[in-house]
Amino acid sequence: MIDKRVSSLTEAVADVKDGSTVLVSGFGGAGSPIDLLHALLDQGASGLTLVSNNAGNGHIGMAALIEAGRVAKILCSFPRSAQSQVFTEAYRAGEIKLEVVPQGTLAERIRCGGAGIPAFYTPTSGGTPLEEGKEIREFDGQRCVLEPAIKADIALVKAKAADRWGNLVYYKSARNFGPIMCTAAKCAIVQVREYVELGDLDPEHIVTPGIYVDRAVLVENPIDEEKMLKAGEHRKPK
Amino acid sequence: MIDKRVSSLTEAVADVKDGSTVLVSGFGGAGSPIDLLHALLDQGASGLTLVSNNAGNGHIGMAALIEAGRVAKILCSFPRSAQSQVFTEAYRAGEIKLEVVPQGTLAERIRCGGAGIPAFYTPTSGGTPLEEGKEIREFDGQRCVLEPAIKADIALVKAKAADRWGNLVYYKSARNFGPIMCTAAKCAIVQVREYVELGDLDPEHIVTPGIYVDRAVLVENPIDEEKMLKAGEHRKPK
Amino acid sequence: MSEAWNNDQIAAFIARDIPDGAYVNLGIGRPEAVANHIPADKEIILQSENGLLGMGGVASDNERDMELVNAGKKPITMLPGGAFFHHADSFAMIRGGHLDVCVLGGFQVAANGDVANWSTGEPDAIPAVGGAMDLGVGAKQIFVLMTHTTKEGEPKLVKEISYPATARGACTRVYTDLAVLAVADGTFIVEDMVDGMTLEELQKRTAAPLKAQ
Amino acid sequence: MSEAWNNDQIAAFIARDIPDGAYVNLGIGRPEAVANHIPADKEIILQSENGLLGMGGVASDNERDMELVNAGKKPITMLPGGAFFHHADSFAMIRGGHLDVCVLGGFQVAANGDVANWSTGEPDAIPAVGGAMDLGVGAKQIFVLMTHTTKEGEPKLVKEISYPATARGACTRVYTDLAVLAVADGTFIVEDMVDGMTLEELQKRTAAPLKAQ
Repeated sequence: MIDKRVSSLTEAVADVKDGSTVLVSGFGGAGSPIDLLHALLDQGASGLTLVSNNAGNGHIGMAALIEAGRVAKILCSFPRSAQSQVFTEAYRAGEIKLEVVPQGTLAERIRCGGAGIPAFYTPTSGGTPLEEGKEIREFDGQRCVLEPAIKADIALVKAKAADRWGNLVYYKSARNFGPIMCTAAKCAIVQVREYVELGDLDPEHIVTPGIYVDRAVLVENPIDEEKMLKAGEHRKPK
Repeated sequence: MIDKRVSSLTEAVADVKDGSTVLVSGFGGAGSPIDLLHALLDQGASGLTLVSNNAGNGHIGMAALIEAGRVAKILCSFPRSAQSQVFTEAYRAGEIKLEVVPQGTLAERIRCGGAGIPAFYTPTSGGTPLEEGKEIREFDGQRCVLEPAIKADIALVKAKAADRWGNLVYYKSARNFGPIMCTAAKCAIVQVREYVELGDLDPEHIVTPGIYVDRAVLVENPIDEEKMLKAGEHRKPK
Repeated sequence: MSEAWNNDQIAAFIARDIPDGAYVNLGIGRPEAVANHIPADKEIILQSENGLLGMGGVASDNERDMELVNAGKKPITMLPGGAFFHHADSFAMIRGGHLDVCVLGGFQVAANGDVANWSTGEPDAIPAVGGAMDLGVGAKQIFVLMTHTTKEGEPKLVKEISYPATARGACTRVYTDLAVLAVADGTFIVEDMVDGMTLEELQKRTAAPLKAQ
Repeated sequence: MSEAWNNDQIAAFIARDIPDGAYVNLGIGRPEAVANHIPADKEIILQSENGLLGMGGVASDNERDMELVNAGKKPITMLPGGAFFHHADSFAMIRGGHLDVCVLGGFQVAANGDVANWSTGEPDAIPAVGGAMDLGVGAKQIFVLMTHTTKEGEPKLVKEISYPATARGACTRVYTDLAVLAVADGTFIVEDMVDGMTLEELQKRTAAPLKAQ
């Protein structure tokens, strides 16, 4: 019998290896798997490459991983925010590498990683400094760059509900990178606020079919990122 | 006020021009916009390039267009079926050109047409006769071919329901090519069985956002392809 | 030699060899029979390239809905937990390596895993490939279900395919009416044969060297 | 010359110039104000690159939901008819040319339509591009909303951008605190100016030739 549900956050991330590439869903606080990130912090894997839209806020989530020295590199579209000091300091100190990728190119590279497309041409970043080092080609007079797929070892994703097959639905703008990240990782680990019975999700409404999900873990009351940030909480490895 | 709804099939296809490239949804009978195809047959446009998974059955829908001499070329993955004699005869008589495209490559080429990706590499068809004439490149030891996006003038699509913004939901396996075809055409024309009020479709469940739809037309009782085929009906231009 | 296995018997062998929890696509035609032989103690999730995951069996007359069909365009049902998605998403699933097994019909399989199943290469044939090439490169394992020889007795297991390729180096197992074979390291390894068949007899019907397990 | 226009006034001009029924993305920061000035007789559908179409206004305190945010990560609402989708679908919409207008903030705009809005090119700056480059190549029209000059009085409308490009030849209209300009055929064409401003005075604040309408 297929059952993707695991009993704890600890179990969900137990086998993440040093040096793994980890996709992290979320756009700002919406859809950020903070609980899974903290489980990973406690688990101890290091030398990680993170792929996410941002680079973490305050001293929690991705920022806590960076602060604990676990992150060797980050690929993101926008590492700068009002509360991204942890990343900024690590970057200026040369402790972390950064690859800035336009947001749509980042999304498409991840989708292609899951879709078996090794590379694609896009007009985005053509004629800009971000085209440097990339293969350039014109299509219909438009300057395009060749972009490679992103594949990962792990995806950490936050969704609304899962059934035992791992079928997922999301919640409002927390959907963002979740669906594509589940497809591009060898092991997609999803925290959900709710388990539902097989068949409760309408087949017309499932956003991520269970084939893309390896583990689902119930977090009924996920960490409220905004509240933690306001409280100035520093999350350290346990 | 945005209102994508038009009052008749005739109005929906009134301005299709000779020589247009037309995407046609459907996989077998599921999702085939037969009513729109017959409206196009009556409208009279010729020299069409059709893009669809199949090449029509019996003497209705795409087969009726081919039989009336309106189709110059067809791109599809599987033009052969128990009832594809109209296409077969036109092809053998040299009256219609054929480009056979692997089904997944066809789908991805259409998606890329809608997504602003001019071309992508895929392992599909690498090392087979269908790679002929295409640019070949190895990625991670895998032989890949470069495939161009497909963009079209018109998409003819069948969906379940639309609101006045053109938001769409589909019905079971009739979804197939519809969502991607709506994105890749300058003018996406959709026949639906039902109109719903704006706001009746849950934003979590909308499959095709209205931005991709230009015209929706109500066809409450669409043509039953199977019944017409069994009856051996020959649809001729009116 | 006793009688050759019929398609249902072959399909049952395949169903036996597919692991519990596997995601599987069954090609149109002969492979469809595998769905009828999945043991009750296994949960195997069937994908259909027209946008279905969690496909059930063939629809009964009162379930019949021509807008719910499989890749062979036959009306089918869905299991609880099933999902619908569009064609680009479906082939992202296929091409992206998410299916554990795809069972294809075949014209020829070569000892290096090359599969030919879409065209006999006759000059007047209407070419038609469907999703076979995508499945061939995408699924983690390709099982081929076919007769061991053509109607004319020509071997279909060969050193090199002479028909146009569907996918190169893709086939991992072959199930014929006479034998079950693994394809590994450029060789056919015989795992099972119909009762009374000897390796020597099977070799006579096969155009590539066979190896005993 | 009378006072420069404030951001709300500029935003109102933009809202006036966006046609009824348009699909529009508003960049983070200054452009967000355009949403507050859409005339009641126009239906304009706002897209947000984090997967929303049919965005409403900023959420009130009791509507506030941090899982429903815009690209600027502010809590917002949705209109009836709105839809959610994932990031790859959102940027397919953007890159695929489906948005009629995108309003971007800007550091510099050149007379050939080149836009710089993501980096001042300072060597120690943390590079961060977000979705600006995708929007720059994707939307049918790019409107840039910015001050006419920098705080130090340096012109931001230039012959050639000196800051790193966001997109080439993309900008079609510029709305500043001093003027409204079309960008066409490699020239800035002045359509409107603040009261009392002359073309000559505006030219002094602009590092590319201006043309009267």
